[in-house]
Amino acid sequence: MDFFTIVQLGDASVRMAIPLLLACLAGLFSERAGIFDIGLEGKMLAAAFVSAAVSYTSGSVWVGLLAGIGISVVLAIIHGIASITFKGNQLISGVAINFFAAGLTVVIAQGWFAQGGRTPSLPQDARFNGLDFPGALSRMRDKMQASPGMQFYSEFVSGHSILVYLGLLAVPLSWWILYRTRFGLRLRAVGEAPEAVDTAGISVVRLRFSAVIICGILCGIAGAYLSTAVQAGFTKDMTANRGFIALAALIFAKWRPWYALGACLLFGLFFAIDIRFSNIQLQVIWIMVLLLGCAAALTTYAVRREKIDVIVLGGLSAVLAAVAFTAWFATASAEGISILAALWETVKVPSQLIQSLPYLFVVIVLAGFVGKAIPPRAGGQPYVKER
Amino acid sequence: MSDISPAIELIGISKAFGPVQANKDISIRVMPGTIHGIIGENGAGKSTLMSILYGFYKADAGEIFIAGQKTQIPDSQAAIAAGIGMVFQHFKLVQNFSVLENVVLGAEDGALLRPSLAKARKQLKSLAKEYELHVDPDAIIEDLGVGMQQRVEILKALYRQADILILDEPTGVLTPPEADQLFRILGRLKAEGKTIILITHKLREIMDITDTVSVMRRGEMDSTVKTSETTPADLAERMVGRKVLLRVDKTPAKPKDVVLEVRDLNITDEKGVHRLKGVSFNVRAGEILGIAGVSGNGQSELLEVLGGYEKATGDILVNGVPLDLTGAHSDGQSRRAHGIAHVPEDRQNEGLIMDFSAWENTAFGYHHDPEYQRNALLMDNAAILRDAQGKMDRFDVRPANPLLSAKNFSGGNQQKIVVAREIERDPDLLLVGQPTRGVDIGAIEFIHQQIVALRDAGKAILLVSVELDEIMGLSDRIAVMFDGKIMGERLPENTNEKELGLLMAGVTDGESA
Amino acid sequence: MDKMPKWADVALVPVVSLIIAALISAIVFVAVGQNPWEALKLMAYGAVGTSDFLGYTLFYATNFIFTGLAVAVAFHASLFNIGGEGQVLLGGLGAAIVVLFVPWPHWTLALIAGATAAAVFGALWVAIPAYLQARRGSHIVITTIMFNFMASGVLIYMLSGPLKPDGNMQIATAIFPEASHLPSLNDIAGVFGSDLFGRSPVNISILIALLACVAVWALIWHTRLGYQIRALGRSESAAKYAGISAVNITMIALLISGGLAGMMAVNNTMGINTPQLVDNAAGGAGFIGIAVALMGRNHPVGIIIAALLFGALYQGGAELSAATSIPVQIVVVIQALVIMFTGALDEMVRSPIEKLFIRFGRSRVAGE
Amino acid sequence: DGHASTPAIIYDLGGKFDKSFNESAFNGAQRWAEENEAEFAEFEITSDAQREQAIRRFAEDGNSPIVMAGFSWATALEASAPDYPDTDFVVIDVSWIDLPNVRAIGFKEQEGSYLVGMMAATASETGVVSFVGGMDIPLIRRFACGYAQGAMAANPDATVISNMTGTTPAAWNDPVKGSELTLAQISQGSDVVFAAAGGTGVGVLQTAADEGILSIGVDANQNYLHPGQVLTSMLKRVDTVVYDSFSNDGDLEAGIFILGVENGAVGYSLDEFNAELVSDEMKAAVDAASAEMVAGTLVVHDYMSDETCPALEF
Ligand SMILES: Nc1ncnc2c1ncn2[C@@H]1O[C@H](COP(=O)(O)OP(=O)(O)OP(=O)(O)O)[C@@H](O)[C@H]1O
Ligand SMILES: Nc1ncnc2c1ncn2[C@@H]1O[C@H](COP(=O)(O)OP(=O)(O)OP(=O)(O)O)[C@@H](O)[C@H]1O
Ligand SMILES: [Mg+2]
Ligand SMILES: [Mg+2]
Repeated sequence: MDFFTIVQLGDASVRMAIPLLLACLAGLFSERAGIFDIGLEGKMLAAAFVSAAVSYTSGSVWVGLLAGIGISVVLAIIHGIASITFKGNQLISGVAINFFAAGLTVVIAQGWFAQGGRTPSLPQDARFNGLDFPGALSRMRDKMQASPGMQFYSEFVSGHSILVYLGLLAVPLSWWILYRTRFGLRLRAVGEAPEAVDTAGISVVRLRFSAVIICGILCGIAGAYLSTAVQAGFTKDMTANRGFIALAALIFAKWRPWYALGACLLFGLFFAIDIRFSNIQLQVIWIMVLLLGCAAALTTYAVRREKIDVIVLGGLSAVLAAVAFTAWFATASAEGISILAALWETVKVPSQLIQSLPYLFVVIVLAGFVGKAIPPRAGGQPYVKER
Repeated sequence: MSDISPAIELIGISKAFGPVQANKDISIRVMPGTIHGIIGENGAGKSTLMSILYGFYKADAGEIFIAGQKTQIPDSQAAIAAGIGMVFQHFKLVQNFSVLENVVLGAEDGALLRPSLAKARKQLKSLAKEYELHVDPDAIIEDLGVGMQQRVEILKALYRQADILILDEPTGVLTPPEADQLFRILGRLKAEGKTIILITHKLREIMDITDTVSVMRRGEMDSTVKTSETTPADLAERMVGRKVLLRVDKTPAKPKDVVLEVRDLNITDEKGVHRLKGVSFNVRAGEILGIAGVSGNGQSELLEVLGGYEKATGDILVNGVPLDLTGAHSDGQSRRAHGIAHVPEDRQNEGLIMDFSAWENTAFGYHHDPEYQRNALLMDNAAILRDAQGKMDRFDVRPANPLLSAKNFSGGNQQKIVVAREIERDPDLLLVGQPTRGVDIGAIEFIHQQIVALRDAGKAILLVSVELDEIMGLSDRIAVMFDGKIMGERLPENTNEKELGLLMAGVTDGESA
Repeated sequence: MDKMPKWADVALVPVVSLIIAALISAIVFVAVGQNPWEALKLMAYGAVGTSDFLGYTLFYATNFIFTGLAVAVAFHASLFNIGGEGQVLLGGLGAAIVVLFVPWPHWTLALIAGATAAAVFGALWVAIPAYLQARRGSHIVITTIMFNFMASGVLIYMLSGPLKPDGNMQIATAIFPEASHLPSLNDIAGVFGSDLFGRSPVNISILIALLACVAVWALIWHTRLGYQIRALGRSESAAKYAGISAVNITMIALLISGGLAGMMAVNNTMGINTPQLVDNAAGGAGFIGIAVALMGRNHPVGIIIAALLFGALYQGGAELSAATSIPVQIVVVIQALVIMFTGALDEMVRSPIEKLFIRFGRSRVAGE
Repeated sequence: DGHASTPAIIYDLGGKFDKSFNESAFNGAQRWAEENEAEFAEFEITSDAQREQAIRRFAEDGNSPIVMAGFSWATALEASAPDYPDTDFVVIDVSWIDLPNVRAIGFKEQEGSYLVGMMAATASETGVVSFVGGMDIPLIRRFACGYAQGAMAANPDATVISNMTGTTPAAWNDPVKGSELTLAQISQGSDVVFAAAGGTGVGVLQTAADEGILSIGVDANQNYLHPGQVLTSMLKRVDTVVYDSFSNDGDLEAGIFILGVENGAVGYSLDEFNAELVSDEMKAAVDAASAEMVAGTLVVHDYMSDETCPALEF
């Protein structure tokens, strides 16, 4: 893998990471204030549609961005009304918002543009285009000849849309707000102990609403980024579960801004890999080593624990082992070669597996095998004074 | 004296929680520079009233006057502005914040944090000197003991320049020495002309430090008297509306052979803190062993181990049979199989399922019991219902309607349901935690009688309570726990509150002698 | 006294919520330039207008009964199984495998085997999230969503690889052997010379769905397991005191839930006119199950009613989109509104009603 | 006109406006409607469950002919067509159904792809041309294989890169991935990219335009999308098939028909948008090749005949 490929991989990772990062920070503000929000996905999707639609009709992408943020904030406020004002179940409210956005974007897109639930493609000047830094090469073909430093500068540093740089800027900004301002202190407090905030004479409701509104704004930017910077227009379900992956990244990041950046870049890398190397070849022997290794690890973990662990993890190990051996023997019979020779055969890793990698990793993250994460104490429960 | 206007005057305060009338048309006046006590049964409405004064709850009706001025207190902000500070029964601290951050929270000077924190740090130093309220400003709350946490709460109030300070059952969580220290501080505050309202269940404290005392009963204000003009007995009578029999009448115990034997029990929680440190004791058939101690000294953990939902090391033998303390059989089911019944400390979160109806709750924990099964597959709900009706009648639960869900019964009646369920299993060993917390006197008497009756039926009973007089009244032997250890055993007839109080504070005989 | 009578809780509140949801849907119709009344009539016709339409309504309702029950069982343990979609797909895989590779002599056997396999696969697919929730507290909602994606990955791999008939371009298995085809209700009605259900695929698995309802009802309210599930769902601390193992009950409840979801495959894979497993077999039923369970107050009877309603909505919506320019996604919007109002905004509807009852109750007590 | 009954068209999951296959079918229907001031019924399905339902619905409403775009219709059609003997069905991209009232139409996509492959290789400066497929199915591999053969024919030492967007129907509609794949291919040197990927192609053509390389559209004439930057479009005259079926007066000849260059059913597009991109000699070479195909002297290997490709590794 030559240097330029690596640079490109990094470049693609960043591009894929930004919507995750924005959504992740959105979730961070909301959850730090004690409001769980699995509606990130829906807010992004709605924003993606509205900003594309408005950019197209108004011709100005900035107007589009504002409109996208607007709709996202509206949904955020609905979530707030459900979970703060009416003390409803935050998960259910989030799910509802996701469906609402998924359905309504298509219905309205069809109603307005009659193009099968998508917006028309945006003209060049109704999009966020890459900013070319002074002296940076813009064309892929020029970059390929350029010097490594130049490649890094032109491909990795320069050439992203302004939203990418905004997104990266949002990280230190969020950190500063959370840990260096009065608002941040109160926000963190209300997620841990709303009654303490309340008795300190601060309105829990107002604090939490401002948190979900910030969440809405960030989701709005994330959505607009997808439809007006990455893409030229809205297509149905274009957020493709980024909202949920952002939530996992948030847990992985232990609800901290800088960690969030790291987590999102990691997930971005997964997407980049899926896109760049959709057919990865692997020697059977390595597949065996990997799968059997996991199986062994799981079993050793399980045996020292309770029956349930042995059953579940043992079963899982068995499945993994079974897969490994089927892969092995299948190649052998397919190539019509000896079992041993088959070990050295290279086979294509199913693209479905590679596409599933981010999701798989999310599960591993949530399983806490990569560090235990303690969510804000009051997270997920409404603040109820009187029953 | 009527020319100086009262520091606080509440007129006609009423507050209902859904169906519950917590406060009914309450009026009270508190003079400046005095310590005013409020007493009353659990659930009488004391905390509610004070929470209204502090703006935590909104009153349905009534007026508030601060220093003679009619004052609206829609929220705590307004209360703080009016110079009111409150230390709640359950502290309102952010567990993973530093002391400093907790003090500053809500009283910041500007949008940026740093200056506020610096200022608060200075302030705390001087307050600490002034009132000997020393706390490390950078300590994280969850690492502090309850006593320290209470100091932080007081500091919060003082930092906000409160000159009216409300303390809701401050000594419930304190050892006697800590309590004395607190009262010294209160004395000093009073001397400075601050007004203090003190809610407590302990008549001794009322008599010691208050100037006036108000008695609440069933959400209403019974009376307000000068402390100097009343006696504990008089107050107790006002509190519950009739003569209180201070002692439970019971015949001396006739202990038989050992039923429960606990040897060298140890618990270390996930934080690595030692909750139980080599606890050993035994309980004989036909006797009540009372475990006294300030809450949070390991009694709860002890009950949880015996009840089978906390793991521990050491040995527990019931009728000579060792119990599984760590493995698959260390759960409530197998404990019940060993003839252990358990009235848990927290009925609302453990003993009952509030959303279940009373009849479902009477099978709770015994749902595997053959008598409740119709066949291998199905439960016999009709049988459970019949059984529940019987229990509720025998224990005179009001209303005696098994179809009501548990949350609709009052504290005392909820407790009766639990006690009925556990006692009527006719267990060899009964574990009882805080049997009368949040229960009115009528229910208390009844429940105490049931416990004694079970003892007389030759059963072993382990009683855990933070109420010293309950321990003194019921127990045949008393063990005192402090910091996860048994400090010593006494016989009720030859000990007294003072001695027990010292043990509860960790002062062993040697030192006291 | 309870705050309000039971009937108000189980009937009045959901109905009011539903009405509000309907009103807002009407606004949506207006927004996309449709006369809501016309749309409603079109949908109603599309749902029950002809014997075919009626049949399709029942066919979809069958799906939703299974997924609704799945969500409900988990809800009783206060677990939110949002992974129905994936469990349905895996259930389909299980059914397809046993039906394709075993030559069943008669459809009854195929039905039993297929249903079992579907349930087992569905349950296994939720086993890992369940285990992670029970033992490591990993949030079941997010893990099951992730497993939905992986499920479609697995399915696509199987359908485009091992299970793909040669030269077939569609991502689907071969059509199941004739002997394993389930009789459609129309065939059954045909025996009595009726053509009640037209050529719709509604088939005897609707009876299985109804059986499942009875089974779940018995399980939840008449067995020790159900008792423990509900106890755990209402109060984890109390369950602990009673010696109910949170880990085991969480696992079992979710496995049952996954199994029920998986069994939907019997209807939408084995039951359709050309029985085969296609790539998007679930078609959103897993999610609609959430709305169905919430609306049905997690009670089988309520779930049947809600499932019929959503079946009608789904089928009517399809007809609506065929007759007008409104895309079928309108159904998703309505679904979202139902979830919002019967679920998250329940309190908004409930508390005013409760207040009425309390006031009414007070005055009555005073009267006595 | 004396048309027996209103014709109907049912689109595949990709949706009526996929800027490609379905859209092309729609255009044909549209053209027919305008020329005869007549109505036609149409339906966009959203799940496989609806296929048979849709067919029966139109059949029972007495529509004929009923045109279906996409191979996924095969199963549903085989199941329902026999029930409606006097309804004519036309199914596109299906070359194996043999029923008395079904007209199954396949295309020799390999021929059209061959032609645009030649043009790509000729236009390329780097000698590297690339292909972005939608869903990885034999049909799309047929496109890729023909494209590669054409490129090799024009420039024996040309390199052909081929990527498939995915293995699910979602792959027809993933412009994001389409553009990323294009970027990857450009970085491997490609300067002409051919997208046979439905809606995904939108992203491919967009990125190609942004990056200043040439792109090739598919199915419908997509030259207009980025004037002067789309080299040409591989035409697959789904529209004419629909148009002819609609125009045909109720007595469609049933059977299986494989249409290629000789029927003018596949080819390449030339219009004002790409006029200056297509040099005369390029055009000459391509037309010569077409002529040979018609004459039968040039046979482009069909991937689907044996699931192998002489010019490309999958
Ligand atoms: N937040 C609340 N919601 C509903 N009911 C409440 C609430 N707080 C208190 N209650 C009820 O109001 C009544 C008065 O409660 P309150 O806490 O004021 O009593 P108290 O005198 O403080 O009792 P204790 O001595 O146990 O603290 C009780 O019936 C209690 O159950
Ligand atoms: N935390 C609570 N939430 C809601 N309602 C409560 C709560 N605690 C008590 N109640 C209600 O308040 C009423 C009185 O409760 P409380 O425990 O104060 O009774 P009480 O006055 O102490 O009577 P008893 O002497 O029987 O305990 C009960 O009907 C109960 O339903
Ligand atoms: Mg109180
Ligand atoms: Mg009480």
